[in-house]
Amino acid sequence: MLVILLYIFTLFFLHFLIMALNKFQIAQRIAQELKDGYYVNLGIGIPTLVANYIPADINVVLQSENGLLGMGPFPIEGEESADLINAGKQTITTLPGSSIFDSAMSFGMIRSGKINLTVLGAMEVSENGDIANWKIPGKMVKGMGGAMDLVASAKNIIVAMMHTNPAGESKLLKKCTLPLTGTNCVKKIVTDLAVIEITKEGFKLLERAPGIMIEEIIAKTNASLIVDGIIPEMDL
Amino acid sequence: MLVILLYIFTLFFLHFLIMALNKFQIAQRIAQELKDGYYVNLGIGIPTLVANYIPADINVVLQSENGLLGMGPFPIEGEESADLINAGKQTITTLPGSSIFDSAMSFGMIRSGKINLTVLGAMEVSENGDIANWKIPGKMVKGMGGAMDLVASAKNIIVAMMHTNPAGESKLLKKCTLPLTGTNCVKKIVTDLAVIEITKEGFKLLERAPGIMIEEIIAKTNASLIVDGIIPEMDL
Amino acid sequence: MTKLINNATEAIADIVDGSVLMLGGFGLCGIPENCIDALVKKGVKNLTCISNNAGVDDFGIGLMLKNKQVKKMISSYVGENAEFERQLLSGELEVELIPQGTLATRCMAAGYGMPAIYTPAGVGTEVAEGKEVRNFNGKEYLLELAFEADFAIVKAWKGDKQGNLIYKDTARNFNPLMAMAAKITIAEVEELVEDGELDPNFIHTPGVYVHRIFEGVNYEKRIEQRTVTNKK
Amino acid sequence: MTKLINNATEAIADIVDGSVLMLGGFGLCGIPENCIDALVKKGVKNLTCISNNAGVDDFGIGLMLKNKQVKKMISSYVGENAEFERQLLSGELEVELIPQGTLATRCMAAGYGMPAIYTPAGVGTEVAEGKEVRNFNGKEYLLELAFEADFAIVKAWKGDKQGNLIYKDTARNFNPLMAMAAKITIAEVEELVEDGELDPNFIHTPGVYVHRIFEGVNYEKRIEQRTVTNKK
Repeated sequence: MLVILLYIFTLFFLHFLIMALNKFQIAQRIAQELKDGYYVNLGIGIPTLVANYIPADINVVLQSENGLLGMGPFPIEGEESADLINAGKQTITTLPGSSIFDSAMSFGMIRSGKINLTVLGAMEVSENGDIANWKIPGKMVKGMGGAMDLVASAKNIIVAMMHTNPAGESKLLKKCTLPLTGTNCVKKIVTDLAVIEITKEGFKLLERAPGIMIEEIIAKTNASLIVDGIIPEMDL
Repeated sequence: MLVILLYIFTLFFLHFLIMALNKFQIAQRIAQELKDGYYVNLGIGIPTLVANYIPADINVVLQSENGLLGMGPFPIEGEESADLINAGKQTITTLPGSSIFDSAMSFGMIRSGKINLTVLGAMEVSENGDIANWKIPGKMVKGMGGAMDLVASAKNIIVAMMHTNPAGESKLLKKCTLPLTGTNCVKKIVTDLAVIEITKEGFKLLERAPGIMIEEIIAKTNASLIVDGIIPEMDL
Repeated sequence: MTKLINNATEAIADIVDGSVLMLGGFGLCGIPENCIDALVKKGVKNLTCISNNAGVDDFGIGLMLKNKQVKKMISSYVGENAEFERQLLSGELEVELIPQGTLATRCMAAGYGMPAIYTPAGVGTEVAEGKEVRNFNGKEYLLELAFEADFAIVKAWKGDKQGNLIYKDTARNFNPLMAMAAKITIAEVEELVEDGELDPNFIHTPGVYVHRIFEGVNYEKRIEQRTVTNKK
Repeated sequence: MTKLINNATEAIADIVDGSVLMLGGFGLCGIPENCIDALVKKGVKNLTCISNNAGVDDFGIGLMLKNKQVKKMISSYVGENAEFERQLLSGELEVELIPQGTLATRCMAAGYGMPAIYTPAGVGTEVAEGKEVRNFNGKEYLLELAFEADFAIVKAWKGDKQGNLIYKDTARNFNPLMAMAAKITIAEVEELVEDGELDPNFIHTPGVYVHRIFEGVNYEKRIEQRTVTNKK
């Protein structure tokens, strides 16, 4: 009993020590980028969670690249259908005003820039906006799915990822080391530590996670970081 | 009264003198080229008439390039709809099993060779299968419509036309003089005088209209005509 | 943010002299009657119109021609129009004739984010002049570029507030292709329905492509060639 | 001439060793279960399969992989399959990974008689290696060729004797694209209806593209990721 209490206390204490965002908070911060009337494609992982934080006062339509506009929430137990899934192969629902189409039209609307925002995860992002998120040499490669199409065409691409990999190495680099998914395409990165914009001059720090020092962000970014004026904390 | 009788008699007499086919008979002869299961696109003019002679024992599906497979007959008076027309802008009907699609898919199925036979009219056809049917220099040009797409893609193209133009000049030539609609595409020509195949060696006479002499066909064809063995009369 | 607007006048308010328009329809079938009327009333000039046909003298795009609003027509077939012929022969009107399948596919290419397509239509003809000819598997094709248009004006049978559209019978024709292809897409519909009334499985134009939608009025839906039979 | 056949065994009778197949579906959604079972029973080998995914170990194309019938997979994503991974790492299986939109559009290109398309997907990546890169309006695109396949095997919700097909919800995915794209198209449907029962306005695949059709049996329609909510 005492051990458990001590454990809980330690977790609680750690929570204050480690002010970095968890994946839900990253999703929450990204949701602030949504605007009324946006059509949005959310990738698998953290990006999917963004759907839970869409402000109630705006209307956002989610696209699933397997052929659906107007993706609704998971179905009520017992109402799930094998014929209605999202690109992550999860059972979902439609909404009033949804539309269904084939994969060519789905990527057609992506390619022609009709999707206002794409949110996806990454293994590496470089300061010129290159992204690597599909292949690690030497490991089993599962495929790029729709990621290459999305990053090659979307007007606005936000990457949701941890600032460093499990080995503690920065995922923000001067140049990606892994095989690329797309080039010069990422516009913004939201990590557990910061919101960073990709400008012509490179990474530019926009916001810090609550309690995170600029020095830490600089230390964990393996490229130049433009820090211009006062950097506000994220408003979560 | 006597004048009228004389007139009718003259017409009757002329009928025997001029054994050439009328446009209905040309359509009738072309209908013999249809096979069970064929998807067919019929151009405006004589080709449209082919629909009236489809043998009862075969199933042929008519395509209208404005976006319909399974074109039915003209509607019963009072049931015509402005929303249901063929490529000649005539009111038509659908049939059980019809399908409607947009113009891109319509020409998609034409381009990918799914239409087994295209029948269209022509102003000139050359011995290598070139066709001219859309433009006369110096005259108002109305446009090629879907003809260039059809002749560039259809697997089997039959031209329905008079053997000579109103000035009595052959419409079958060594080389077309008018601007081309397509090249090396016509497979067969059915005229008021003959059925002619286009072979690698040029025009080859297959059949003559009832009572028409081979000499007349040769005389009215402004190119070499291969006449190989006995040339049967058309069986109408 | 709503796509729903009140009428054609509002829909075309920002169409200006020199705009490039796509207009749906085949002959007089499935044409955006309300918007054409509004364009005639507005009197914008020097328009480039991409449309399979050019209407007849007193209906469809013919009304805009009569009003001398059209600088250039890009079409596959432009018969049935005496005023058109007069303007063309007098040099007032420019015409670019394009094979019908090429016209349709250049719209689709724009909507699908493909900068160009290859088609065999027109190879060996004057349509090929100045164009890249390329051989694939022994057959020659022309490179044709995707259209770039400021506005697509389409007519649908039903639509909802999300901009989802369905078309009736062969009034579909070029409408869904043009709806995908322009910077701004205006849809006029015979019947505006609530979101959820259209089955998501049977939407012809997903709403993402449509920027403005309104329920049209007083559709004439003129028939160009009334052909009927007496047979029962 | 009828397109109607009795069952999957009949449908795939002329598929032989070395055939190039397209198989519809996204994940396990909308896959031609009956034909896959028949292919496994028939045991044809050295197949090239064009399909967005490769099934799971004990369902979908995974069954053909387990049976060592597949020489090459052409897909966009091939996770969720241990046997697949084993064969790939051991060199028994060849895999060509293609961006999903490119995969879809190369099918469409075949169905639309376009020999190739231009897409920006993969520019600057290893997908671009050996491919033509072309600049249109300041943006770079890859030239990607239309697929050539011997058979397309698709699964639809309903179909009629003319071969007209409709799909249900997101089980549509690649099915209508592949249905247009091969030399021979085989469609298995959950429900075969009489000609005239399907509204001509809402056909997803016109019958002209379909060569054989049959009503399938015993659909399992397995769900890969069952995600539900308790909220009402």
